[in-house]
Amino acid sequence: AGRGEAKTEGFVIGVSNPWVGSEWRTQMVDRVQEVAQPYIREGFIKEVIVQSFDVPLEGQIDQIRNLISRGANVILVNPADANALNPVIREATQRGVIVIATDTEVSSPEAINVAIDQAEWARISARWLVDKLGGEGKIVAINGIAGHPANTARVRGYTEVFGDAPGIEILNQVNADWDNALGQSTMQNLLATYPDINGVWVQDGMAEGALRAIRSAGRDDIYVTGEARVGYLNLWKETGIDGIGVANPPGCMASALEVAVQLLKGRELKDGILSGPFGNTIYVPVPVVVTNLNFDTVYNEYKGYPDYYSVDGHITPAQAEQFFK
Amino acid sequence: MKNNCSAGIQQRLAWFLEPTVLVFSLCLVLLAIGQVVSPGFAAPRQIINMLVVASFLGIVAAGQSLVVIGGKNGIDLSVGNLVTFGAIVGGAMMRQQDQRLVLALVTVLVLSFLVGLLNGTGVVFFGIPPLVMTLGMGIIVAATNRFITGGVPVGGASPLLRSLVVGRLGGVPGILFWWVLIAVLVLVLLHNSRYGMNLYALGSNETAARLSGVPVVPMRIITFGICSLLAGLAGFLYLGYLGSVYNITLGDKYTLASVVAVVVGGTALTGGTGGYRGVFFGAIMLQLLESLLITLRMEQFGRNITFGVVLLLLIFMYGRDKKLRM
Amino acid sequence: MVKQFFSLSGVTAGAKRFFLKGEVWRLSLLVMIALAAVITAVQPNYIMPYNLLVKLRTWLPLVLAAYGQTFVILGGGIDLSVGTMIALVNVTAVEIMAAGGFSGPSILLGFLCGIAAGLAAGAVNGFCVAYLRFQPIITTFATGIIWTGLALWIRPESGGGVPMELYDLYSGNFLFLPLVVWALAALFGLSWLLKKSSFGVHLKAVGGNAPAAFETGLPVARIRLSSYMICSVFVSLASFCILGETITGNPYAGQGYDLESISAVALGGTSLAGGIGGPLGSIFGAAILKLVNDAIFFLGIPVNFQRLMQGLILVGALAAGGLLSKKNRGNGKDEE
Amino acid sequence: MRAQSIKKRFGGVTALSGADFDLRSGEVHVLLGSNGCGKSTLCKVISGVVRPDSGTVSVKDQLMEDITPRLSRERGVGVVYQELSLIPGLSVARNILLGMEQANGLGILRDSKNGEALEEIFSDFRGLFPREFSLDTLVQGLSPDLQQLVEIMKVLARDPEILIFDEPTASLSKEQIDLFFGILERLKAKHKGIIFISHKLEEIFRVGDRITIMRGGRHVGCSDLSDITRDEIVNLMVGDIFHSEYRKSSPSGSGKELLGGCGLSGKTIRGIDFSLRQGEILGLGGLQGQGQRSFLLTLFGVEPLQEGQLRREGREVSLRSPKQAMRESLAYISGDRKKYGVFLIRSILENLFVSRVILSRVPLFRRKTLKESAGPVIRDLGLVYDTLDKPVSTLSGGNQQKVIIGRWLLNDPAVILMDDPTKGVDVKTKKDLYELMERMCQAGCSVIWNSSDDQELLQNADRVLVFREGRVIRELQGSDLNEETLYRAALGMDDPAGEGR
Ligand SMILES: Nc1ncnc2c1ncn2[C@@H]1O[C@H](COP(=O)(O)OP(=O)(O)OP(=O)(O)O)[C@@H](O)[C@H]1O
Ligand SMILES: Nc1ncnc2c1ncn2[C@@H]1O[C@H](COP(=O)(O)OP(=O)(O)OP(=O)(O)O)[C@@H](O)[C@H]1O
Ligand SMILES: [Mg+2]
Ligand SMILES: [Mg+2]
Repeated sequence: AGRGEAKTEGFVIGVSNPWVGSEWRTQMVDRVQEVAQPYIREGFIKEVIVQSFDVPLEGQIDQIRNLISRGANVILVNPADANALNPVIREATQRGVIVIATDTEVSSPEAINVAIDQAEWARISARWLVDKLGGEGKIVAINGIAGHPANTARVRGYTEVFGDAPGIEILNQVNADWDNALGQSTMQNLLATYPDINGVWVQDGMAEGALRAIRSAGRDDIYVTGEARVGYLNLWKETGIDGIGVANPPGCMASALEVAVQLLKGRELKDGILSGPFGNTIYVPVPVVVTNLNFDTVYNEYKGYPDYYSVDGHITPAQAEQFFK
Repeated sequence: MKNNCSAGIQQRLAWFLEPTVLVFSLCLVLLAIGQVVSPGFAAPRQIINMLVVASFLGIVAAGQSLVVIGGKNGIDLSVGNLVTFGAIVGGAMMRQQDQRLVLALVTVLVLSFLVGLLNGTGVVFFGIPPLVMTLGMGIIVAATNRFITGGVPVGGASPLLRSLVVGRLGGVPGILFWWVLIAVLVLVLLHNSRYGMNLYALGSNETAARLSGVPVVPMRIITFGICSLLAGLAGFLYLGYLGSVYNITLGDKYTLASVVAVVVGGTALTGGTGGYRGVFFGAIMLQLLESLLITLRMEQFGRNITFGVVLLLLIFMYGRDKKLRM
Repeated sequence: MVKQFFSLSGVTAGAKRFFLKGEVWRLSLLVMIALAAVITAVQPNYIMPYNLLVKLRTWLPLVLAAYGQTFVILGGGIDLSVGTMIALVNVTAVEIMAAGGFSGPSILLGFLCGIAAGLAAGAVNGFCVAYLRFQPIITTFATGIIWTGLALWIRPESGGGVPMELYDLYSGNFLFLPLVVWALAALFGLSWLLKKSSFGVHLKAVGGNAPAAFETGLPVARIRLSSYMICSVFVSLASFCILGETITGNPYAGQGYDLESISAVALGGTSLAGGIGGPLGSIFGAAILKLVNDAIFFLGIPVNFQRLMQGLILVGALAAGGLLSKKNRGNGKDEE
Repeated sequence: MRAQSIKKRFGGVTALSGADFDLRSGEVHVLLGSNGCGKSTLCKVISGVVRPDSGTVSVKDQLMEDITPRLSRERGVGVVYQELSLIPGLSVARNILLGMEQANGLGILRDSKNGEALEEIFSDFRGLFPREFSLDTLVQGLSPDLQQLVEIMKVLARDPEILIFDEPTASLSKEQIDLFFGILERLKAKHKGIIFISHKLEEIFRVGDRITIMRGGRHVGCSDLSDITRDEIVNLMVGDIFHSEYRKSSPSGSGKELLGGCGLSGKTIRGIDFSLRQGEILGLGGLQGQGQRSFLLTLFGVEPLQEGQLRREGREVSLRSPKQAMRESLAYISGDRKKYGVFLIRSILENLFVSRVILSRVPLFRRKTLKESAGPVIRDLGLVYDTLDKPVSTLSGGNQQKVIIGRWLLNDPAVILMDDPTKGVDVKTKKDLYELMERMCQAGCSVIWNSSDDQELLQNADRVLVFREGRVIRELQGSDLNEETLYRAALGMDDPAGEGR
């Protein structure tokens, strides 16, 4: 499956996604295929092969090996773990395949990460919450899956912010596994246990559940962080809260594709553009932060979309070129 | 005299070890512990909250208990996916419109019943063990969830459905009324109907049941059908609780939880015994335990270990097989 | 009747007889070959030595888990804690290795402690099922929750800084042949030995009719306990394979292995009721599960159909196996 | 061997209340007693399958403590259990040697040595097995009598000092029984001690040396068989005087045909014609396993009818399931109650009503109403029970059988199909059953009665159809109803056209 030296078009793009449980992932895969269309039309890209399946860690390794077998020139992965893919990434790069990880960062020096900064992402809404509470109050946090790298980064982010605000007390932190229903029942539990909550830091689909629980308990004095998803925006509209939604864009993989295109064209990265914990990450900006200031614009833009749809964004080819010499 | 007395105590002890009573007492104990550790845990409002969360599991477990009672290693591991199926299909059919509610409900019930019939067919006519048959069917249903909707669910609960589920009557959410109604129906079905008598007979001795006129094949197939139907219904009601579907694995957690509720409720996995009374409280007990562990601010690992150990203790009480040496 | 039907004529008759008569694992082998042929037809480099080797490496954990699961199922039990046991072994091993800075001896010690943890877990399962007579499905589900708890306690999140050398070890050669090839050969050899051993007979007796085995004087409880412990050894080895592949200590490693290993055992022709079958078929069963995934991918089936196909093929294969064993038992079985 | 004051309770049921028993070497010691008197339990205590509440067992004056099957085997006790202890999924060879295979240090079987041992045991039995039989056949494919023989071989393979046979002859044919008794004689000559349980008195007098009679979980008498008469034995067993001789009063077969068939063929039956008149008992005779059961199961809609027509009161009917047969007022009572009849863990009430509820027009019922309506039938049967809500497993075997009969009586059957209903049933319960059937016939029912006990058949039936290889080869009636003609017919000795191949 070696790549001819002179190859300048007809590249094969592989996509590896190890979890299909949420619509966020569906949107991610759809979006990357959409963004590839112009390149396919002009023949630069031959095809996009998708491996999208619920698999454990070593299953994703198998996915990547299958993509290598199918002759992929670039493999875009949403990794299930930061370190576990390193051996197979080495296998791939040794055979001349470019590997780009998105959403979660991998530690492999042979790969490039294209992602938003999850810790910073969490800081934005945490800062907002501190602000709204005037630096004073009792809060709870509802988190995703314990031990998941994105979750860890986010917890790190908000812990920093809340730690810097001496008036904020975190009463309890519970994992609700990024599950809307679990978020709802967990919030119910927390409300009953701590009658004096002032704020909730919560994210993803769980935010919708938590907000519902708070509203049905008749507590409109609690500030809740949220998620830039259509379902949440609808609820926001309906309840008229003072909220925040930070977009976690499924388009990150499309951004990765744009970076890949530049690499395939033979361009070299600018010095110093790589950063992050492993020194191999290109951070792309958080596309949108929804607050009451810009709510109506965003709401109108996404009004027709289904509930699960995330407010999205990805870098343009021009933006991608900025990362290169 | 003395003999009489000890016999009386023995009888009372036996009564206490009766799964239903034991599980119910355990519920009270958990509530008491919760109340002590964190005042407000046993407040009526909080109890109702927990019952609401338990109700979906309770409904799924009702179907599961039928399949288990039917014996021959009966178990249904597709229920979780059917819950999702019920929510997704319900939402897609209803599209938030009240006038489509009935149509959506009927569609969900019919389709999930059909899935159950397929499960039963595989088990009865192809001799596939229920465990793997329903596991495979679960994969198919999960795939269908994706396929029907293109991976992106549309629509959501209509206002009427929402108020039927979360709307309150005298402070009690609608879902609890539905659960009690379903519980009564299941109890009558099990203990006062031809179906129930046939099912218990089937579960305790299939050959004898056939020779007594029990229509073995239809019974098995229909039992899987009812189980799936209840799972689909639970999913539909869950949609009312959630408002919209966001995640195509939302029902997964009910698969094994329903089996646990059945066992905790005193229905042996070997079939032919038990009933819904214990399972009803079993579902509540599981929810109480989970809430309590969260309230205790126990870390994830501690919650897991405690939960597992409690389960083992309950199995020790009555989830045991007969002795080989009598 | 079945015999006559299949012995139509010529050379094919022999093959038909081999695959469709007798033990079900032969049918599994046939399905496995057919799937591999289909994939090779669309992707000729699929059976290239390099690719095959790489494939074997990704399959070996499931093969091992299914192999171990077979012992438990043959003995009339079932183990739903296989997946979480993999995690427990994984984090135990990694933690010990990390404490010793991944030096040679510490790696060895890590493997030993991992196996010890697995054996302990298997012993708990076996003790509960065999001596306390807990119902296996629900018991191993409960202990599985505990194993996850312990794994999370030892290592709350994945990582551990395992060096690449471990991967090189797993993917490397041993006495001129890749390690996986040796492992596979050992499994085939063991299957043959089990068939010839008194332990194999006793295990099937216990699974086939425990009261009768007890009345005959077999140490029923001890045999069932050992079936769980043997299973845990293979599961530990599976865990090490995953560790070699992912070089990560991961408290969620092995997710899904419990149900998948059971499916593999069923596909391999072992009766889930116990007493009939053998671990040989489970090797093929596990391979079938993996091949189905690959076939779907290499045939270019759209993403949304992939899982549907997977489910349909799984149920179809089970149904075929079920029908076949029904037919093969056909004539004599009517007394039941 | 000696067992002293053994006591054992199962929940509320007392199985043994201080049983004593002793066995000398070189004797056949018969254990006799009515159903549920604890014979099997006593055997299981000796072999360690059941742990007694109190009492001791000693072998060769050595006390055995905390007996397990393993220990008792090591001490030289071998048991043929009433319910057999075979592994269905293993071959005959593996079953016979189970637990005593020769293996090398690694646990690998030594096939040649094991083969020799097998040949030695099997040589005696070869004649009783079909020619194409191989020791590698799975046990699950064998008929009950062959399974019973395999079980006997299994015990002989262990070469024990003490052998216990719990109703081994219940499912054996005459030929097989003869061989078995031959083996018993040889064992006796080798000074082995043998315990033999059977409900058939002729057998007892044929092979027994001594007899211990049990009642209500304890022994009530022990004597040399040469010093005791049949009537004395029966008196001891049941505790009051009655005659075991019984004869159905004159055939009342005057009425119309209730059930009839011509050219009935199924899985193992071929071209059977018959006609059953109201009030008559039609017996099915012949050697064991010649299609009698298959015939009954075909009539009851369990096995498919491949050819031929079935008439019910003149109408042509097709019965494809037991439910349809029940609708036509047929009932099926099997002697193998554990397997074919009883729902052990369910209540007596449910066991009684399961079939009635299936036929009732309304699918719902109240338990109280059911209990009330059970009264007359229970009284009729003389059922002894605590409450109807207790599981049926708390009843003794005979009472369990009564519950099954009650299940069918509740349906007002017109034709009762009985498949060896007295298998392993004691003399008193047997007599109750005979009388009940006679009453049923007088009330307008008819009975088709398959029995492995020729005596019983001749006593009860008005006519007997003799089966051989799935066909009816003779019909016996009136003066032909005697043991000799029945035996000759069964063996095909007067097969008219020499058709019996
Ligand atoms: N496992 C058990 N659980 C409950 N009761 C039992 C059990 N085994 C036997 N019994 C009861 O103990 C009593 C004696 O039973 P046992 O089987 O020893 O009788 P038996 O003399 O062998 O009768 P049969 O002639 O029918 O074989 C009966 O009342 C029976 O119902
Ligand atoms: N409970 C049952 N359900 C279905 N089929 C049965 C049942 N019991 C027996 N059979 C059928 O009966 C057949 C064996 O009965 P067969 O015709 O040999 O009667 P038999 O000779 O009177 O009995 P036996 O072989 O026990 O002496 C089997 O082929 C089996 O199909
Ligand atoms: Mg007996
Ligand atoms: Mg008995």
